[in-house]
Amino acid sequence: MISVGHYLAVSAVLFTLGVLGIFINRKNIIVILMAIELILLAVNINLVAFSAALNDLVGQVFSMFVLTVAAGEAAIGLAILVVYFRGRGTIAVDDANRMKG
Amino acid sequence: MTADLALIWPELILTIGGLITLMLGTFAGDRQVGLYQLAAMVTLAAAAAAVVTFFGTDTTVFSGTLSVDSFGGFAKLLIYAASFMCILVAPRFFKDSMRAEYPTLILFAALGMGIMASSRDLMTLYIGLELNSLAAYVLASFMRTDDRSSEAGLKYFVLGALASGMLLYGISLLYGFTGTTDFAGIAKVIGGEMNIGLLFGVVFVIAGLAFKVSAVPFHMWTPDVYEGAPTPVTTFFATAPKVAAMALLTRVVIDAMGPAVGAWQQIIIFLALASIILGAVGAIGQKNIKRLLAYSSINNVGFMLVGLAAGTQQGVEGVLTYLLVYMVTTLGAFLVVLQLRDDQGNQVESIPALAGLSQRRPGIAAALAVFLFSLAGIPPLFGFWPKYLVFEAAVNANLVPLAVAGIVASVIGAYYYIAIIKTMYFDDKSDTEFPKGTGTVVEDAVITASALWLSVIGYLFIGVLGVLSASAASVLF
Amino acid sequence: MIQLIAFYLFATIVIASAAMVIFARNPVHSVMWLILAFFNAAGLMLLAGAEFIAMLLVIVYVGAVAVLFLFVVMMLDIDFAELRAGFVRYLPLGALVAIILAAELIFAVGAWQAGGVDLAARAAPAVTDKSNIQQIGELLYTRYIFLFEAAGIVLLVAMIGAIVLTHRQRGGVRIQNISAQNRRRPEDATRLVDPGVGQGMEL
Amino acid sequence: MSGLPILSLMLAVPAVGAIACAFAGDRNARLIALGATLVNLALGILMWAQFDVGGAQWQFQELHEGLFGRFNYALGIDGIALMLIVLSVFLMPLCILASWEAITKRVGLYMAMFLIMEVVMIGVFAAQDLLLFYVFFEAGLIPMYFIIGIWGGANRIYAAFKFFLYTLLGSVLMLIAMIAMIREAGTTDIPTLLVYNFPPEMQTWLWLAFFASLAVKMPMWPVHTWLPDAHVQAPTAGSMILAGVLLKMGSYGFIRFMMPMFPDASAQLMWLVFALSMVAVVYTSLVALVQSDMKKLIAYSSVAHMAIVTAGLYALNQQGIEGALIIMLSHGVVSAALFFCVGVIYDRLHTREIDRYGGLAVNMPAYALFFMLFTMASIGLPGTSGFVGEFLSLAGIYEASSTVAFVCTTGIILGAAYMLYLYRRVVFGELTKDDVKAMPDLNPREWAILAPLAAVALWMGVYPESFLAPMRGDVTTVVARLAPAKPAGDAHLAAGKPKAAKAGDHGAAQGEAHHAGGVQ
Amino acid sequence: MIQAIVFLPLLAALVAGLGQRVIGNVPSKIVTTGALFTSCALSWPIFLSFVAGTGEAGVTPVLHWVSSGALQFNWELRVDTLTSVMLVVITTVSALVHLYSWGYMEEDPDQPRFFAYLSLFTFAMLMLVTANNLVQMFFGWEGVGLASYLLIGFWYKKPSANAAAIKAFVVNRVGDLGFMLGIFGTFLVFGTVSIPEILAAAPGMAGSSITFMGMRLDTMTIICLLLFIGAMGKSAQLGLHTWLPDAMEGPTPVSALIHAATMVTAGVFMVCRLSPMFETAPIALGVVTFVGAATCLFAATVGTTQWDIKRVIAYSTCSQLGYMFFAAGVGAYGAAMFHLFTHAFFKALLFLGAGSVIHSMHHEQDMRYYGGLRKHIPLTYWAMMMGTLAITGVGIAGVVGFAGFYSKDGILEAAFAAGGGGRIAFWVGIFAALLTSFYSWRLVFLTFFGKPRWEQSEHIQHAVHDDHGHGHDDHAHAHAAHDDHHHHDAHSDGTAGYHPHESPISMLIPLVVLSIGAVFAGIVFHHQFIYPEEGAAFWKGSLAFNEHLMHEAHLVPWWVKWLPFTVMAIGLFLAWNSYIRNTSLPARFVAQFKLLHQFLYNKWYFDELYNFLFVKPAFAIGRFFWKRGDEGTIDRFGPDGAAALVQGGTRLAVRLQSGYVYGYAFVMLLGLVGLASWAMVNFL
Repeated sequence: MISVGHYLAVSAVLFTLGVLGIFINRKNIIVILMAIELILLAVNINLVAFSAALNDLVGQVFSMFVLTVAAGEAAIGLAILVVYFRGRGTIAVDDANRMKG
Repeated sequence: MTADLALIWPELILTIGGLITLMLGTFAGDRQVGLYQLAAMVTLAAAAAAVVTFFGTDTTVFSGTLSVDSFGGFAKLLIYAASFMCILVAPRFFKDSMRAEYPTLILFAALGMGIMASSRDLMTLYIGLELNSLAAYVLASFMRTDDRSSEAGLKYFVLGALASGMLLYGISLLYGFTGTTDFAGIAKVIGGEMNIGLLFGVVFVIAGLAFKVSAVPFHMWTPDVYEGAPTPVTTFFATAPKVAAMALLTRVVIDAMGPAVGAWQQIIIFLALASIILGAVGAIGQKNIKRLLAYSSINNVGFMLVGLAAGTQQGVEGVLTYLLVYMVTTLGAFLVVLQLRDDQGNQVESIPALAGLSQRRPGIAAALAVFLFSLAGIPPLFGFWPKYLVFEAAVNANLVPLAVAGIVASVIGAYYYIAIIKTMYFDDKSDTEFPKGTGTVVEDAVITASALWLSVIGYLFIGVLGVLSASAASVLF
Repeated sequence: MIQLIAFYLFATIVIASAAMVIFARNPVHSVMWLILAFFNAAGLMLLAGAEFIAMLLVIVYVGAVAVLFLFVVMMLDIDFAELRAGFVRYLPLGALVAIILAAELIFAVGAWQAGGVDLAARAAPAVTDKSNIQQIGELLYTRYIFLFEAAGIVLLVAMIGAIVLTHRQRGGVRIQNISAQNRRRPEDATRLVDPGVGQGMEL
Repeated sequence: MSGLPILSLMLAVPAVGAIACAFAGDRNARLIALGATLVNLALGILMWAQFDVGGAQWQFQELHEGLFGRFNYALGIDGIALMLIVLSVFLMPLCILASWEAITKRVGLYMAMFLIMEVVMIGVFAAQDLLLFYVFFEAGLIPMYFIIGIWGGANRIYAAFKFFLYTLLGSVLMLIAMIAMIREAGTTDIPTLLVYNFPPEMQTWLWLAFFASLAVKMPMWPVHTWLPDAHVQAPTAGSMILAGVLLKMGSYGFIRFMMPMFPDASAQLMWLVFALSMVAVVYTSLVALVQSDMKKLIAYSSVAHMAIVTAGLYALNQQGIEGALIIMLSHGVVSAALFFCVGVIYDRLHTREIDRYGGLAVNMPAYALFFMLFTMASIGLPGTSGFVGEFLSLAGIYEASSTVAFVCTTGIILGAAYMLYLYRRVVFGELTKDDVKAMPDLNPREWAILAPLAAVALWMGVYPESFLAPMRGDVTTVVARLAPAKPAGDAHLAAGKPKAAKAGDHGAAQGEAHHAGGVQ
Repeated sequence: MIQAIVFLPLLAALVAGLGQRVIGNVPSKIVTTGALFTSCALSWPIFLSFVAGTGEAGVTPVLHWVSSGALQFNWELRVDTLTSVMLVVITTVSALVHLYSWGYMEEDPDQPRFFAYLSLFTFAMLMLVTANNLVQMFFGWEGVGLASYLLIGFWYKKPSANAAAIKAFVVNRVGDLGFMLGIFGTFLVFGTVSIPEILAAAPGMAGSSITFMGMRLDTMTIICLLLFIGAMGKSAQLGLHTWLPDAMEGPTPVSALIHAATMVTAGVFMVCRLSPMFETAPIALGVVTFVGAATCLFAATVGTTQWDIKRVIAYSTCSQLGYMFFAAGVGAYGAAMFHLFTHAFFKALLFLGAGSVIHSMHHEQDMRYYGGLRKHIPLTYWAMMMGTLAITGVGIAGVVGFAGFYSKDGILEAAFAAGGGGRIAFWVGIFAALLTSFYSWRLVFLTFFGKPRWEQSEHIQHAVHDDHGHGHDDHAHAHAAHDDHHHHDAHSDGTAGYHPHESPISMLIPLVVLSIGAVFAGIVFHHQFIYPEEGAAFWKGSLAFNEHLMHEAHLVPWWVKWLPFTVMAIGLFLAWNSYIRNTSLPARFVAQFKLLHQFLYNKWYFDELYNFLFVKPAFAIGRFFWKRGDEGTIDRFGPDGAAALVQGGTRLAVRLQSGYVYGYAFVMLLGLVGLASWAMVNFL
């Protein structure tokens, strides 16, 4: 039988991959945005799994809100990326270090 | 439900006001700055008034997802006031690129922050936080043509999203291991036997929120974003979201995790000490005043966390007082920074350029000196008092080593504050001219008033502040 | 049993495609892998009995977000030849830390399995006589109405944000101004000149 | 007259003056500052006259409860505070006069800072609320930071930073201790805390925390290194007030807080104070001997003098404490005078290098006379203020430990050596250098500063009763408070078999000896 | 009356010192000298009343001084026999020195200052001797130290004078350290610093023990020794004597007043004043005897080799002080005081006489460049002769003698009679008397006899060649008169053409008066001072007069009484043999005993030793503490170290803030993992 633990394990791995995706990548900001989506996906799996296990719908409602916000976030993220690209002509992560120290 | 609506007037006013402002901008045009600026400011004032009318109520609305209480009220007043100031100073900064979306976004951000401060449910927490964050990302990159602004927005966004991912993951764990998203419910469960899943939930949630208050090691975005964002936006970031996030963190820690002191206290202590030390150390040698104020905010957040670490009502009172004083000081400091323009009218952010400022602009130099000494917590400036309160709370909670370490580290912090004062007062004049008349009467008045309040007059308000913060903090206990 | 097989299938593909998302050199490929991951995640949710969320995932993520990504990737005129995967110096250390994190997380969630988790009363226990979507709808419009509205504002902010950042008033584009056309009078449009002899032409 | 809130008035006058100075022109600022300080001097004298010696312990009390919410605006003085306040208000007009011509840039700000300084000093000594005290105690950093930083010498920035951060670091630990005290005792009222019995093990920690702060302020070896830098770089009047009053805040803290509030810890840790004081006396005196900078030399001598103060205080007996208090007053006058003496010639030649001078006795005889007087007072010549204090405190120290007394008394040898060596190099010798030859003798303004200082230095030496009487009762109180915890002296006088004892004398001598060896 | 005696000099000093600009030079001098003569005139009746046995001891309160707990002391003036002796000594010598200075300091531009200092000194000295408590005595003690410092350094332009002044003060301070500790100890033990009370209680403390610096010691011994260290400093006893010869840098009247007659005897006075205390501490007395005898010998040996006329007298003073101390040490306080009394006259006389010589020799002090002065300055010569006769103790036992004869013989007899350590002291004293005789006569012979050897003197050459002189009229005349025959006879008679003149009358009067004292002080007063019965009646308990000992002293064998005179004669012969008869003898002697001579000539290398042991190390250690301690250690590891640490932290923080998003994310992740791991570890 599939236990909630299975889901949680999958989600944990997804989450880790998402985090990894944010900081191992030097070249491409857009992949970072996708990694963020992965993290949110992991959370959603978590919420749904718990919801199922607890037999409680709150998790699913929450999951829906997360989806909503994630969509908004993606929009904003991409908009910022576009602005950034217009200014710099690149989306390499390595180049985004005008401010430091 | 309609009865509930009667209790969320501030949120309603902000929403409607935000929409009106947006409309005004759209239909009257971005040139009608006065119009939509006024609309936004009136909205905030009205919302603040609404908050005041609810001060003292302690109830929840919408099935317990949102609370209406003095704690939230206290935070909201600060948030609205900060937002008000940030709208007030914007037009002079943005000049031609001022647009109605700016006050609109601030209003919605304020709405989100209000929700954060009033939330008593993980879901509310998340929505409020994201509402604020999304607006904030946009605001950070509001100067589209400025590379630094867009880079700031980008960094803020990426790291913010990562942080909200952590937060969400923590939330999901908390939900899964308690079966509820309600703070009170979580507290009930968490008071029982602790398990590692819950513990991770606590850690992740605190980490996510630590990002918002920019506590070390989740502070990395702060210097870059503060530097890159347009100054009025930086002013905003340094004040209102700090208040909201701190209030939220306090609420989560005390309300939801209160019974599991062992689980979060050490984390908060770590964050506090790390923030105090790194904030202080990082600030040294900074050449950009906005960047320096960013480190200063990290440093000050550390002190607030000291109060929070105590976990007592006294500690929360200390945090609230700290927030108020910090906000006034920071606003004042940024108002001064906004006035620093050279003879070309360009904003001056470089600290070395401030050399000899006290002879060119004695007034604002004196005010900035007051703000900086106050941030450093040197008596008789009022910045001392909240520091005293948080350390008192820590000592009374038997966290003497924390208090000692924190207060010793505060001396490092004092170093960079007095270094700027040194630049302004001791050094010979720099080449940069600072013509007078860069501020409006209102700005000057605000600067003067806050400087005076922070010099010694503030001490006369200790009683009032004590009553206010006590009534706000008592809600959580 | 079939559920179990399906679970492992979905789980494996989710994880594999997620890994590909971050390791793929070409961002277009990444988006494709992302879409695959979403689909399989939706499968996982179906298995858990969350039909609505599963569908939402497909519609919102695949239909909107992923396409948006693809759109942006295409729109930004990126030189794909240059986009070799460059990884940070401390990748090994990063990977190690990530593995530790994953291990800890898995260990932590194992606690749920171990039982003894003392749970609070359910706020909204699922019932069997209503469909999943109906129950969620009821919850959304009653208990979470405030948050629902707030989420709407979040989207509004996202919209405003996206517009304010990317919308450009393009100079040099002539657009029809109807009121100006209507206000136009002959004297504005024509000019009477009386050129002298030999002065009419300006070459 | 008793209804007059004289302490508040003394705080208000310079505060208002400071604000006025900040906005006034150069010339007016000087006049305002002088006026304000003179008014305060008058008030101080009035207060001294009104002070009821032998009356209530706390006089001129003012209390506005809850004015600051959590703590009170509580003022009041005992004899010790009275004398220190009088010292402060006495020095202030002289400091203003000393800056009259030396300070030419940003005079308004300068005068404002000095007046704030005066508020702070009076506040520190008059505060009867722990937190109020702390606020004043710390507040002194800011004006001094400006004074050193803006009007100081070449290396002023380093000195200002060192001064500020060093003393701040010390003070913050005291704040933590204060919080713990308030928590334990439940009050911020100093008179109440003075009789509160803290648990002995807690006392130790509190004592150490206070010590950390006050030792820096004093300053005691080895946390003294900020002082020479600060003095060397500060303008003349800054050095005067720094040496004259600010250092006394530290020793005031010793007698006001550490000794009566933590008697057990005081007795237990007196060895620490003794050890550091002994090192300081010898160490800093030797360092002073080799200085080539006049102000640095005097600064090091201050450290040595303050070490005798600490040792005297921690003799924990009447003589030791009263002696230490007199040294505090005396050093306040004498070191201020010495710094002014340096300032006088600094104003003329703009160097503090001892080697640049020589032979001043020829062209500046009046100056030489004053300088000699203060030099002698500094090395504790009987008849000057320095002697009474040193003698009493050393006598007190001897009762506690002859070894400590011996080491501290070597300070009088070394003190004589370095001060006379300084005097010789500056004032004596052949007048050869042309720029030195051109230096005129004291002008009336300088006379007006030095003459009162000289008069007080002699007055204190010949008739110290004026100064001792108001403090006597308070010292007795402190001694009585310490008595239960105080260890016996190291003399352990044991009677022998008197060979030629006359019957009558024997008993009397024994009784007296016993008395002397025990509680004083 | 006693107030007038004590405070008139102070008043005069203030008037002359502060008011010199207003009232001018001559009035300043008149005021001070007049005040001193008044004091002197008032003192003699007091002294004579005690001599007559009618004087009553008494204490006159002046002003409250200090009261701190049990420690109370006031300004008081005590008059008793001991004080009265000192009063006349001080006021008389001081008055005469004031008068003398009119002439001696005539060409000095700073005369009011000099007279003010002199008067100030007199005041301090009077305060010392009238003290009724130890602290006031200490006041006077330090006060005379100050005056001594000021007067030694009076010619402040001379580096050597300044150095000598500082040395005098600092070395005295070493003694004062002991004095102060002694006072503290006294207070601790007796609970008072009032002298009569202490003396009354002292016997009761005999045999008690006390811990001092970790050592368990006899109470009275340690207290007395500490006090004695003070006395050693002030009275230039061996070990703390180094300042006295250097003090000769001061003007000669100062040497006469301070460094011969009065201040340096303060130590003797102190021991006598506190004699009942010392009587309870036999070990301390032994030390006093020993130190006195050693000083006596040491100074006498050094005195035989010095060339500077003032230094010879200075070592002589040192030596005579040694006599006084070992007299006190053996319990013959009366004899000590008597020698103090007579010594004041003849030593002041010698100094003033030397001053007169120096004055006439244009400030040349080296005896090698004197010679044959007898005819040129006869009055001075005779005065010096009286002084020398007095100091060498010329007299016929039991019949008649000069002042020194009575007092020195009294001491030696008492020492012999005391037995034990006293016997050793006696023999040392005898040997010292031989040396005294030798160096005193050597001085006389070198100065007044033989042929002039002036031409080698730079001072004289300077005087002769410099037409302007120092604006000194007499000398200007001398130059003018002798310029013409300068060339033909200058080198032949050794005078370099210089003609010394007898000093002015103001300088000669004191010489005459003191000569009278030097001749008659002994014969007139020796009954009162040292005879058993008369002595007891005279002293009236103001010092621990030991009737028994003085009685014994009169009963010593005849050879003991004659021995001092005999050795004096031997000394005289030796001096005559070396410096008149066979003038090459000293050089041969020196060549023979080079090492010994070097040792003596260099004053037993005390200065070099102290320089090596204390002065150089003090500076070296000071520099070490400053550079290596304060700057190298405390600052380096303290504030600067902390600052460097913080700077390091700053560099780290700045590096951490790399600007790269992935770096930031990684830090966040590390934070998260760290916190989670920590929480987990804590939980497990």
